[in-house]
Amino acid sequence: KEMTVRDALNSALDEEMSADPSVFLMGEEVGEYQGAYKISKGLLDKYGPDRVLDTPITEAGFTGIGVGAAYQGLRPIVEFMTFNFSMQAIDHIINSAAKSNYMSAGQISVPIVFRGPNGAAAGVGAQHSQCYAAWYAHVPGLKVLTPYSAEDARGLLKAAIRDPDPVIFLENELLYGESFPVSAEVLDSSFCLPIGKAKIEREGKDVTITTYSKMVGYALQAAEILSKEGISAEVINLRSIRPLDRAAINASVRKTNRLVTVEEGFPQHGIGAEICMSVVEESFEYLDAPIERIAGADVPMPYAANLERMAVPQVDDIVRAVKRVCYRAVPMAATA
Amino acid sequence: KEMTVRDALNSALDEEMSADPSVFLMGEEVGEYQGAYKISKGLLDKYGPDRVLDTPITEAGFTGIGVGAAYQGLRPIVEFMTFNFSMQAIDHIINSAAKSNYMSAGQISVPIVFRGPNGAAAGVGAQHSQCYAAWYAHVPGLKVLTPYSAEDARGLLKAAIRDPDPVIFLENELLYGESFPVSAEVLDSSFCLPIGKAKIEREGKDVTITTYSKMVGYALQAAEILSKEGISAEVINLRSIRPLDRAAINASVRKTNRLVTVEEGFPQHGIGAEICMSVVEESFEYLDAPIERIAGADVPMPYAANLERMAVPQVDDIVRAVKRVCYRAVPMAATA
Amino acid sequence: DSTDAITVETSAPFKSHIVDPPSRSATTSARELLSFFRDMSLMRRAEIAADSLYKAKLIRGFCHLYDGQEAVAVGMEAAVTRADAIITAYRDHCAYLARGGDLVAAFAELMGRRDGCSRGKGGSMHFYKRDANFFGGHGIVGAQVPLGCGIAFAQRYRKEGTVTFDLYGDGAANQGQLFEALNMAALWKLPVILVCENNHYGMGTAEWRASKSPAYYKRGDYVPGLKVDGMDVLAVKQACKFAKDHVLENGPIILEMDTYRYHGHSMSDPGSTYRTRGEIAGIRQERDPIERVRKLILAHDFATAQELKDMEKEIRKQVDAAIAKAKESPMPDPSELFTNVYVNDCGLEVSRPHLVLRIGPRIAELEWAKMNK
Amino acid sequence: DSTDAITVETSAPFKSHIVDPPSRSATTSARELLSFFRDMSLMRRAEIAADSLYKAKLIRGFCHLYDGQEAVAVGMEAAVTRADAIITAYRDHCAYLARGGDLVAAFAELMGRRDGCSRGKGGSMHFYKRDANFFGGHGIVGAQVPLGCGIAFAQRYRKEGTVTFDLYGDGAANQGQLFEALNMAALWKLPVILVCENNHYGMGTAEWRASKSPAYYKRGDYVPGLKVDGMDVLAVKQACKFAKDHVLENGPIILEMDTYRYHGHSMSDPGSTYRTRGEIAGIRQERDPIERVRKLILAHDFATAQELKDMEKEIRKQVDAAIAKAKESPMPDPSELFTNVYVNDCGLEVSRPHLVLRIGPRIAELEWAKMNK
Ligand SMILES: Cc1ncc(C[n+]2csc(CCOP(=O)(O)OP(=O)(O)O)c2C)c(N)n1
Ligand SMILES: Cc1ncc(C[n+]2csc(CCOP(=O)(O)OP(=O)(O)O)c2C)c(N)n1
Ligand SMILES: [Mg+2]
Ligand SMILES: [Mg+2]
Repeated sequence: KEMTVRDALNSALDEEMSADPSVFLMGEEVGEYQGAYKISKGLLDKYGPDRVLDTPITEAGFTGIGVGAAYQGLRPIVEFMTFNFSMQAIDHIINSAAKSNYMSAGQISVPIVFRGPNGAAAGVGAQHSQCYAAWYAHVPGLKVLTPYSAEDARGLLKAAIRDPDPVIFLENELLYGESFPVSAEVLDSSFCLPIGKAKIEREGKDVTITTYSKMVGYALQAAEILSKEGISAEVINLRSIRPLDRAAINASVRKTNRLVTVEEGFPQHGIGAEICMSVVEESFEYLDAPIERIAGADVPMPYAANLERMAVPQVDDIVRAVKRVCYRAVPMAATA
Repeated sequence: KEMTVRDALNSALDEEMSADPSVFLMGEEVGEYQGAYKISKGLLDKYGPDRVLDTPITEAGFTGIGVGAAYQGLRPIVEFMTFNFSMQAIDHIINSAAKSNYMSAGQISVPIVFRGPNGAAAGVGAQHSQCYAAWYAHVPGLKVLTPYSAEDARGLLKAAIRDPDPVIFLENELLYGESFPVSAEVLDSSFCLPIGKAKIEREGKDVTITTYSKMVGYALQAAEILSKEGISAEVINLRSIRPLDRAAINASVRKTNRLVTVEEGFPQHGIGAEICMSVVEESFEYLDAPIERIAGADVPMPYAANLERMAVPQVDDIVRAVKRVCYRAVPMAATA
Repeated sequence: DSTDAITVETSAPFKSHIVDPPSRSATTSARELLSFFRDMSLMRRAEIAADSLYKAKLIRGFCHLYDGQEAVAVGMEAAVTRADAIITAYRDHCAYLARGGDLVAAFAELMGRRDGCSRGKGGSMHFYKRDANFFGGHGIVGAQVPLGCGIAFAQRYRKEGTVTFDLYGDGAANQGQLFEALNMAALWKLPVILVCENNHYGMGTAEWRASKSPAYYKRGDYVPGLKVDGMDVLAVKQACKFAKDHVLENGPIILEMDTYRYHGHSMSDPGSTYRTRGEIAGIRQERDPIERVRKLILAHDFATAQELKDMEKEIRKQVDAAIAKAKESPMPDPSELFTNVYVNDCGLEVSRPHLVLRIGPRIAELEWAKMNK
Repeated sequence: DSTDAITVETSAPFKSHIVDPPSRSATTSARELLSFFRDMSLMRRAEIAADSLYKAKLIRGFCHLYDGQEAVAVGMEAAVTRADAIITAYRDHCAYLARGGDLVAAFAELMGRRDGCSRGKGGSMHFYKRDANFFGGHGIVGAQVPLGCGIAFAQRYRKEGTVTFDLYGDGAANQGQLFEALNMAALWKLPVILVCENNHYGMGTAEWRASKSPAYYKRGDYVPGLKVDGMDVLAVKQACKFAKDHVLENGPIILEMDTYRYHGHSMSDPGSTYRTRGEIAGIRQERDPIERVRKLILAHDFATAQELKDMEKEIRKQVDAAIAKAKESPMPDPSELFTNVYVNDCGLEVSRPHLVLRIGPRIAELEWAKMNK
């Protein structure tokens, strides 16, 4: 059976709202409009306006309200139309949500989920394309999840809603319409994935590729191409950026001895940098080649199609990087 | 001659305001109160209320106003009482300031400085102690400066004010009262430091320590202790986190073959991670030992003195880390 | 002659909040009315053409059309000079045109081409015209409000005697940063006019569902306000003239423009799930800003119906020609990816080996493809 | 007996904004007045003791004292039950005490000890008492306002019939998030009372320098408000009772409490550069909340002057004893550094080798030092 990421998210919301009356959804256009990207389709009808709340365009205010409701023990799901708008509310995410359990020595826990599309969409320009994975994963007190497939989307969203701590749930607009095969187990309403565990999407022995969200698909395509050239790449879907599954990453690198990190966000202080550090900290002596980082270009996202394509990693960038770490690089200008 | 960091900042503000009538200062308590930390002492008297503006406690609003004024060609200096409060205004820093020159293809430049104390002070708890260096340095379009000494403070603040782009200027409250020797050159009103260049504070040959802000002092103390044990440490004061002086870092590591990174902020996606990545990218084959990262603890800042002390790096942590990368580590529990 | 002053009553009296409203009698002329007709018709046509270009996949991403609201941009422009500043949100094509923006540059930007007003790097939401004091084109709801106050701050700082028109929507009107900026604007007497373009919906949310009090002209509390028929270009002009004088003297004022967007919010919104087709048709019928001016022109015999039709045909040709020209504009040069990140990059460019490794070959490829085409 | 009702006029009539104000006649009793006297005196004494502890370097960082404002905390508490919620900013010691907080836990927290109400991890600005619905203790100006609306959201969601008192200062009153939250609170009829503790200064900034309109009870525009003498505990109680009923029925209301802080903003502020000593002395003389109650008690013969003096002596002893006890409380255990970051850390603890390498030895040292002490 196949399922789109959109349906995976929608069904996870539906099931968790049905299972726990303290779960509610708030955000812009989540109700009557059925969600700007239709993730919350049907939920207003089913759960009514007390549990599916259309908010004004006031992120700081409604995020603060969500966090306050979580202080009181409700389980809010706050949708940002895109994560770019979470910057208006970021003080509440960091100072009001992430730090409260610590400051109160465990008195005020904050079981809340912040979710919405993150990172580059298509043609939406500099203010609507930023990836916030590295920022949020920098901060203790938060958990940061980055689903790729329908299975990830269902299992991780359910885990996030059930989790007692604040969770940042970073979706990808371009994946919403993508279909993935799903097993009966994944479709079961009890299905849930563990937070903090990566998934080996494809086993390999020559090189490890770590990535998350949409880039998992690109890495898998690259691995397919590379396999035809005799390079066996192991693709790790991180699923969780915080906690980061250092054990899985290091185990893979100890096997393959080579690493390429792939991310769509800005490079400096990004996901790749942290993974590099964690491998240097734990598996330095296993590395047979320098680690390669593939990241978004270090520029605001341009609108023009050709520039945008250069600004985000492409499959052939991954292929080339893998060849470089495997010392099979071809000269720069003459690549396929 | 000696000068405190406070006086260095104050004199830099004074000189640049005197040199350029388009420079003005705005923020909470910068005027009549002379600054919450007295950095702007005397400026209201000297330049009047049109150029030294006390704002209400509305960071989003006054930051937006500052950025708008910069669009029009003024050179605002926006003081955050501490950078923790910049989160209320971060959308303007990122989306309105950092990205405008790019989105407008160079029509709207944004010559603005955001400054104030950053990171841990003493005993101010979780909401008032965060280091924002890694966050801001993640974002293209921004420059991020981190002065340590009075020379840094003067030279970099003057550079920031004269710079045509948005600059994040991260001070440290605990350094304000510290005195440093200053040369006549530094005291000259034409003095200015280049943005993007690190400073080798102490030369050495066995190991490189990279750090910034208050931790530079700790690293120098550690280097002193280490020198007595026969280890010669080179201490790099980064001064600028973005652009990061990769050339200086890599040149030093190619000489010493060993690296310890030190930062006060949270570890994940931090400064150390990026430096590690950049050394692995450029100087992998020169490394004789895994890179060690010393960072703030991965927890919100606790209030209690003993916990706080553990949460931020101490001199002996640096000493121990250097010994580890020089393979001179002593067993864990029995350290000096 | 065509510049002779005539007096026309605005559609309705202005409603006001803690200020005496201006008179309903607006002064205009044949020449002005004809230019209003031409400018608004051009905007209308350009937006409809953008709709088609979007459907033909020549415009990507978001695209927020302004048809229905033309009287606001045009009436405002008639009241000010280009030394005064304007800033708005993402629904910015017509604000750009009103400031004298080039039609080819507008379409080229929409299609991401090198002759675009932001050289293809900004896109639909990020039009600017710095030389005419048009400051964009902002994608974050509400953000432009403090930015506009900052522009006014600079105007006052430099004692320019100019003002800023700071546009935002009914949805944006609830944003906290607006209240923060307004307080400072009032404390510092900034010459800023907050123009709330109330088109009655923020995306799919009707004003009353988003605002406990949708009386936006009163929402400044201690700041005066006027409610203006934003479908009547003369009322807009009258209010903007009044407001400009007011703010130079007294600091900020709010103008709520009662207007309407015919299209959906952006291209993915059919615009008909949260409002009835009847509602849209009724407004077109009774309040359309272009038809209002057409009637005035005809009533005063400033032109014949046929002459106006001809003008519209002319405009259509002009728009088509601009599009054809814009389509010929090439994509931006690949090197543009890295320009304009900074005015002065302080050596950052050379310190990004990972990007050279990744993007370098692709730029090389593109150069090669260009040479072989 | 001591619970017999008496009627007392509040110091002044309530000023009101779009709502009929409650009556000036407040009901109280000997018992209540004596408890007000006791509670406020205890708070006063505790804050003065905190001042000394700070000067003795036993309290670190910031420390915001509440003396002068006691009538707000105490009067509010008298109007509600512990099922109702309270949230405030960093000036939170007395809000905690009013909620039944333990004096030893308060001082232990101020000194960063393990018996502190946040086990020493929160500090002066981050007191909580979850079991009495006291939600802190927030350091970011204005942030507690939407948070409090969220608590009220949960109360309404669960149909609890309880309300939230959401406290903020005159400086915070300009924060945009307040206006955002208030709009939603009004749209959703949340049972929240916004209590603006107007002590007339936000740090060194007088209200009129920070607010174009310092009439904070009117700043809700479409939300009703009352202005209350915040130095008159009976007026506070009267207003809070009224407000609680109001919000359960109608949604939010704003109560502006006209009050005063005797100390500087925090410990580094002498509190005398931006206001005159005469101003402070005048308020102490004429409006002190404790003296007002003392006079009432004496006027009604509910106690003698000497009995009240004895009570104060008693309180002083109680505070000293609490401090002595708090001083004995040890520092938190080093392991506390890593607890409470998460409720469920999903294995994060084990994946931080750099921290084990760095902090591990220091924890080991501390353990060793403990064992050898
Ligand atoms: C802070 C923020 N939140 C959400 C969005 C998504 N968004 C874009 S436009 C819009 C509706 C704005 O409505 P209004 O202010 O009435 O302006 P209009 O589109 O009607 O011109 C929304 C929710 C955004 N761009 N920025
Ligand atoms: C967002 C933010 N900006 C600035 C500060 C620094 N600060 C702490 S308290 C304060 C003054 C607040 O005044 P007011 O709201 O009147 O409360 P009061 O201290 O008088 O009780 C300021 C500026 C802060 N904590 N948070
Ligand atoms: Mg609208
Ligand atoms: Mg105050």
